[in-house]
Parts: sequence; structure tokens; C-alpha cells
Amino acid sequence: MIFYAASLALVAIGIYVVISKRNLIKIIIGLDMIDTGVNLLLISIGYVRGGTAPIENGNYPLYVDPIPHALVLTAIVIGVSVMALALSIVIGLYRHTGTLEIDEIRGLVK
Amino acid sequence: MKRIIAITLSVLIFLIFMTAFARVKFGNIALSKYFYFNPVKKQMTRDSVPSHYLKEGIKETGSTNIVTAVVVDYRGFDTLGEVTVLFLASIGVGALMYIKREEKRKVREANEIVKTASAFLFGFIVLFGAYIFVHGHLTPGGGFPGGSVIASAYLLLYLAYPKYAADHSKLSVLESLAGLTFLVTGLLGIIFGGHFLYNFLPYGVPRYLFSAGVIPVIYVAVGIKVGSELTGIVDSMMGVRE
Amino acid sequence: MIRPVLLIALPLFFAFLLPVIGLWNKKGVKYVTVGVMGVELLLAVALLDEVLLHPVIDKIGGFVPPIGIVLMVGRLGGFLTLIIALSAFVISIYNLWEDKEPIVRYNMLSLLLLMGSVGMVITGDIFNLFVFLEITSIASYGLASYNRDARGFSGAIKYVVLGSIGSSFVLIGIALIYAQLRTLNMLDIAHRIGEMDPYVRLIAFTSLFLGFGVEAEMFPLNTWVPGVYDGAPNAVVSMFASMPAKSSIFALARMMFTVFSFSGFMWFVAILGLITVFFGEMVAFAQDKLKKMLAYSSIGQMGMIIMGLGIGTAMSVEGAFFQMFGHALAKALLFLAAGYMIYAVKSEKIQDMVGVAKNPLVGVPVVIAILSLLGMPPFVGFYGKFYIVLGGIDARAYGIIALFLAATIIEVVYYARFIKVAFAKPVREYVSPEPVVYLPMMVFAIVIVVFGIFPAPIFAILSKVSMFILGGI
Amino acid sequence: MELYDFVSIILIGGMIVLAFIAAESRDLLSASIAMGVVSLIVSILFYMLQAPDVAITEAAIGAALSLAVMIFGIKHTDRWEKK
Repeated sequence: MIFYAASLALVAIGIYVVISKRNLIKIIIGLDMIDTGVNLLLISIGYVRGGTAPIENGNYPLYVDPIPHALVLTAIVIGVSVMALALSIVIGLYRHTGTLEIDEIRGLVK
Repeated sequence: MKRIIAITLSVLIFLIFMTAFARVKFGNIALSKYFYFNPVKKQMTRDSVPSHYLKEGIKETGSTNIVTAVVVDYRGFDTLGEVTVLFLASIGVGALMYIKREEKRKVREANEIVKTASAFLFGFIVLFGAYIFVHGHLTPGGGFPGGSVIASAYLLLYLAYPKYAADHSKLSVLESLAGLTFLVTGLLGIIFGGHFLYNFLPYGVPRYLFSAGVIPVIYVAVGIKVGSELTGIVDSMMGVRE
Repeated sequence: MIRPVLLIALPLFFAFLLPVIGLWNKKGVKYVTVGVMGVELLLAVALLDEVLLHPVIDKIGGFVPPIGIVLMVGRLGGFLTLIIALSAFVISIYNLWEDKEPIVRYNMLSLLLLMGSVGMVITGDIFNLFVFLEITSIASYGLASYNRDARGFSGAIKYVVLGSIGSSFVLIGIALIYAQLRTLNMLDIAHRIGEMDPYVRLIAFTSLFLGFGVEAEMFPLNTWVPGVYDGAPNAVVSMFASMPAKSSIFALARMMFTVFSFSGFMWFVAILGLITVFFGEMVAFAQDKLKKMLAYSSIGQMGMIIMGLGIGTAMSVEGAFFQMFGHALAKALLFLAAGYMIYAVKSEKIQDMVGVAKNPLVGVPVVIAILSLLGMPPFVGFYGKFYIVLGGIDARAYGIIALFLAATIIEVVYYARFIKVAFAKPVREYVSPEPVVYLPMMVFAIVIVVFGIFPAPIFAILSKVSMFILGGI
Repeated sequence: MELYDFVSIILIGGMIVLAFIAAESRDLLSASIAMGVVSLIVSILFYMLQAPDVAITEAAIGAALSLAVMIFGIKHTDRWEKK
């Protein structure tokens, strides 16, 4: 239960950062935080009390659910891809406007 | 004012999802109780999807690591999509960081300790990454962890020798060939087995290196692809330097 | 016998191959792309031909459905695939005119955008849908900022932020469904949706709905649209209006009808659609830049589709699918035309475009597209609006229909204003368009007219829409 | 209370604190490093939840590569957040 709370707290902090901060790199950090939170959420759904990692070892009967692991492997890679692309967009914007603050960019770009 | 709205909204989202997740049992032991419905035959079964994977995984795919069996075989199509996402990111970053040659940046040399240590460690880290993705069907790991470990070895090289730059055209050819290997393996499945990504090679004996049919082939391709793409992303993000 | 997986494998194969081709011939890449999209169109026609007989289910890896991933295509899926492939092919011809550096990467991104949009339509697995959503949106982020100027980047960053929050919400929705049912196949979920806790089901639906709503340009989540449509290259904007937007709205429809098995009147969705219509049309009325006006008008049109889905009678959903077809063609045409007009006039303001459409090669398709968007009888757009209205009357949602018709009048006013300027007496000579510019527009216009006069084939495709509403494929 | 629960509570508490630091710090460099540490803690949590594959991936991608990409991004732009 505490794992659900922790991961949703990460999601909530991430959303707070995205909404309230005006700095683009800070917003990307927030997005990364949301991603990490959702990944932790998925893994904790797949946990089975007393289970071991789903690798056949011959004598242990109880394994955790392997599907969320597969999903999270996908989600982690997707997260880093989005982050890299977002950062390169931010760098491009900085080259043109010289600032990272949304309010200043809004003034500069008609 | 904006802060207060943001705090209220995020607390609200937290509470809404938390009340929903409060109805989901944590550490639920009864995985096999969620009987699935087969939409092709239109009938219920007496088994659930995850317990089917755990029980039949070795028999159906030959892989000891069930996560690998799920990632590469049962849900291999997702993995193809995921490789595509990374490919897209490396294309996108390369296209957006594409600048004219004059805008080179000056960089400072790293000190002697970092240089020596990374020259020493580089080979070992690459070897470790290769080990991880070659043994993906036997031990924890696989193409994604292995590829990212290899990329982190290159990251170390970039930090120690800032002037070093990967040849982008060679990297992209490597990416393309690895991606094509994956895709062609999938298409060969249609020819030999009638289904895309069908595991058409013999499974061999589980727990041996040469087992599990196409899984090691695909995971090696994925590992090379992930490694070269993440290296390409790091290289593009560093920009042109001298 | 055609396999749906080929529609995904083909563009992906060439996207992987293009850097190798680009090593020895940079210019040839464009023609390869056009060829690939042409073959994709043929495959889509063959697929539609097959799904008219029976739904096609393609098992990836040879595992039975909830165990492995399946692709499943019904009649509507085949229809949407055809719309996407057709627009992609025609727009790729226009791409021959506009060179975007670096060329190879541009073509790779557009092939993968096509692949992602088609994949979102034909997949039968909810997590696979998420993966394709990500492919589509990452390709869109890259393409949206391809001009590499301040406007393009600032539009794209808004899109990235909203889009990735949206996809996180989709993932949370999937997590809730998975936690309660331990399956990811759509038909399996649909069959066992009753086992879910009602509250959890509501939250899961809401977060999936909001997540797909970002891409489908739904009202509170569409603030990215004007910036992106303003800053992106013209061919790319045309692609956005006809490919990812349509596939994500189809994903939305599948969430509502196939997965969660809601049927009947959904006041929440219908009212959200109506607000979207009003927001789009009112703001479009106030714009003085051509591309922004078209962007907001596009929001309005997407709102109409969402409204049609929300009213939920067979007729209104049929109208919504007709509207998807009409809007994809007409808006793609108008954005292509806008690209030429801005190039010819060298200004983006509507009042500077005096007489630019006097040239019949541009003027005739533009008029056809606008009339179709406004819902005039001999064109495709007429059936869409007409059936949405009929369906609304059927569901006794008179208030919604009345407001909807009022919004349509706003649309008529601002398009009339544009036509009045564009067809006035020209103040100076404009460059006449090249064949690669007017041919794609002509193709779109011909399709609009032909299917407007003979709508029977499309009605035949849409004839099983009531089964879709009741939870079919 | 078992050791497992105790360790997980400590790790989660540290993770939340670091997430707040990442959210509130005006130095973007330290914010992104805090985010890297959050990723590292999450990868330990993955290991505790019996997901070793995911733990390796998260440690390599989340804590190393995405932090490096972030730092390169900050190097190209501005280090300080204005208020």
C-alpha cells in the first residue's frame, strides 16, 4: 500500500512542478518525475507477497507477475526518449530566444 | 495564486487516484484467479494470463527468464514499437540539434585520472553490457539493460575525452541494420510459422546459452540498437565541439 | 488474404532502410517515401476489401489472443486505415515541393508517423495502443519543430508537455485496468469489464479519456493546437490534421464503445464536444492569420466528431465517422493550399491575400473544401453534419443540436470572409503553382466531390456501425 | 515491523524528500542531480519488489544516461531558474 502512495505522490509532485513552475527545464524534470512515479506504480501492481523474481529456479513455487516488468521496460525507454527530445527542443528554443522562462518566451515569440 | 491552484490540483489528483488504488490489493497472491476470456473461440478459461506465462513460459518459448519470454516473445510487438520509439528519439534529436559547422563549442580536457580510469574501465563495461544482453534469456537483463550499460560506457568515454565524437553516419547504419535484423526476423516468422514474430528456430535445452529460438537473436539486435541509439543521443546532445 | 501486420512492417522497414539509401542518394529518399506510401495505400485498400467480409484478427507470434498481442481490424478500422493511408500518400506528393533539411530524417519521421497512426487504428491490445500513441506523438514532436525557428520550438514544447502528461494518464488508466483484470487485450477487457469495481472503472475510463483527449484536440487539453499548427511546416500540419488526430479520436471511440461498453447517450462527452465546437469556432472567428484560423476551425470540427460519438445513436456515430472522412480530406487540402498562399503572398495575414485564389488551379479545390467543411449538399461534409443532427434529434438532445447549428453559423461567417478576400480582384501578379502543389489538392477535391455525389460505398462500409456501438470490433 | 518494511519506508521517505528538493531547488543542476538520485532509489525499490531486470534498466537509463542528457542540456542553456 505504501508503494502505491509513494508512486502517486511522485506523480502528484511532478504535476505540481509542471503546473506551477515557469522554467522549461524544471518542467522537464517534472515530466520525468511523473514517468518514474507511474513506473513504480506498475511494478507495485505486479508484486506478489513472498514471490521471487520470475526466473525459473526449479524449487520456488511463487513468482511475481512478469507482465508489469515487461510494460515498465517499455515505459522507461519511452520516458527517456521523450525527455531527450524535449531537451533538444528546449535547447533550440534557448538558441533563438536566450531564455528558459515561459513568460519571457511568450513575449518574444508572437 | 498559481502555486495554490497547482497544489490543490495535484493533491486532488493524488486523492482521486489513491481512493481508486485503495481498492486494488497490494501483493495479491491470487494471481491465477483472474480467468481470461478467449475472444477468438469465445470461451472462458480456467487460467489467468500471468499464471499462464509462469507455468507454460519455458515450454512455449524455451526461455528461463519469464520476463524475457514476455518482452521478446509474447509481447514482442511492443518491443518492436519501443525500439521504434528510441529510433524516433535519436532521429528527432539529431534533426533538431542539427547546426552549422561554425557554431563549434570549445571544450576543456579532462584530467589524467579520469582519462586513465575510463580507458581502463571502458572495455570492461562494454563487455559487461554484452554479457547482459547475450544472457538475457537466462539471467536478469536483456537487450535494454545491456544496451544502456554499453551506452553508459560510451558516456564515460565522452566525459574523459570531450573531443571524441562518434561517426554519425556509421552509427545510423548500425542502428538501421540492427532494426532491420529484428524486423526481418519477425517477417521470417510469417514465412516459416505463419505468424509475425513467430519463434521459428528450435528451442534447444532450457538453461543453455544456445536455447530459446529467436529470443537471443532479437535481444542481441535490440542490445546493439539501444546501445548505438543512446550513444547517438548523448553525442547529439553534446553538440559540435573542438 | 492480407495480413494487417504488413501495414506496420512496410513503413517501418523503409524507415530503417532510409539512412542506408540516403548514404548514396539523398534526393532519391523522397521518391522512395512516395512509393512506400503508395504501396501502403494499396495495402489499405486490400485490407478494407477483406474486412468488409469478416473482421480480421492477426495473432502476433502465434499465441491465442489474451496471451499474445493481436491486431484486429473491423469495418471501421479498415475505413480509418484507408483515410490515413490516402492522406499520407497525397501529402507525400506535396512533400516533393517543400524540401526540409535534413531530408532523410524528415522522411523517416513522416513514415513513422504513418506507421504509428495506422498502428493505433488496427491494434487490439491496450498497451500496444499506448506504444503506438507514443510513436505517433514522438514523431509529431519531431516534425512540429522541424522549421527550427522560435515559433516552431515554442509550439512544440507545449505539445511535448501536454502530450507526455496525457500519455502518463493513459498509462495510469491501463495500470488500473490491469490491476483489476490482469489482462491487456481489448476484447477480453470488454467481456470482463463487469468484474471491475465501478469506482475504479470510472477513474480508469476518465484517465484514458483525458489521455487520448490531448491528441484528439478536446477542449481543455487543446492549448497546444494553435501553436503547433502555426509553427510547423505546412505539409506537416496537413498530416497532423488528417493522421494522428483521426487515429486518436478512433482510439477514443474504441475506449468508449469497445472496451468500456458504454452505449447510449453520454451527456458528459457530448457536452465536452459541444464546448470544443464553440471554443474552436469562436476563436477562429477572431483570428487574422490564415493558419491559425484553420487550426481553430480544426478544433471545432474535432469537437463535432466527439459530440457525434457522445450522442451515441447509430446515426450520429455514422455521422461522426463521415465527418472524420470529410474533415481529413478537406482540412488537409486547405492546409496545403495555405502553404502555397503564404508562399505566394509572403504574408500570413488574411487581409493580405487579396485575389490569391483567383487562379482556378488553386481556387476550385479551395472552394470545394470550404463548402464541404461547411456541410453543403453535394460534398462529403454534408452527410457528416446531417447525420449528426439527425442522430441528435433521434436522441431528443434538442438543446445540443440547436447550439451546434448556431456554432455552424459562426463557421459560415468566417469562411465567407476568407473567400471574399481571396477571390477579390488581385492587386498584383502571384507566382503560379507547380504541378506538385496543385495535383495533391486536385486529388483531394476529386475524392470529396466523387464521394459526395456517390456516398453509397461509404454508407455500405458504415452499415455495421450499430454493432460497433454495442461493443463489436 | 519487519526489516523489509522498515527499509522500504526509509527509502520512500528519502525519495519524497529528494523529489521535493528537485521540485523546489532554484539551481537546475542540483535539481536534476536530485532527480537522478530519485531514479536510483526507485531502482532499489524495483529490486525490492523483485524486478531485477527493471532495476538494471532504471539504474542505467534513469540514473546515469538521462541525468547525463539533462546535464548536457543545462550546459547548453542556463543553470539558474529565475523567479
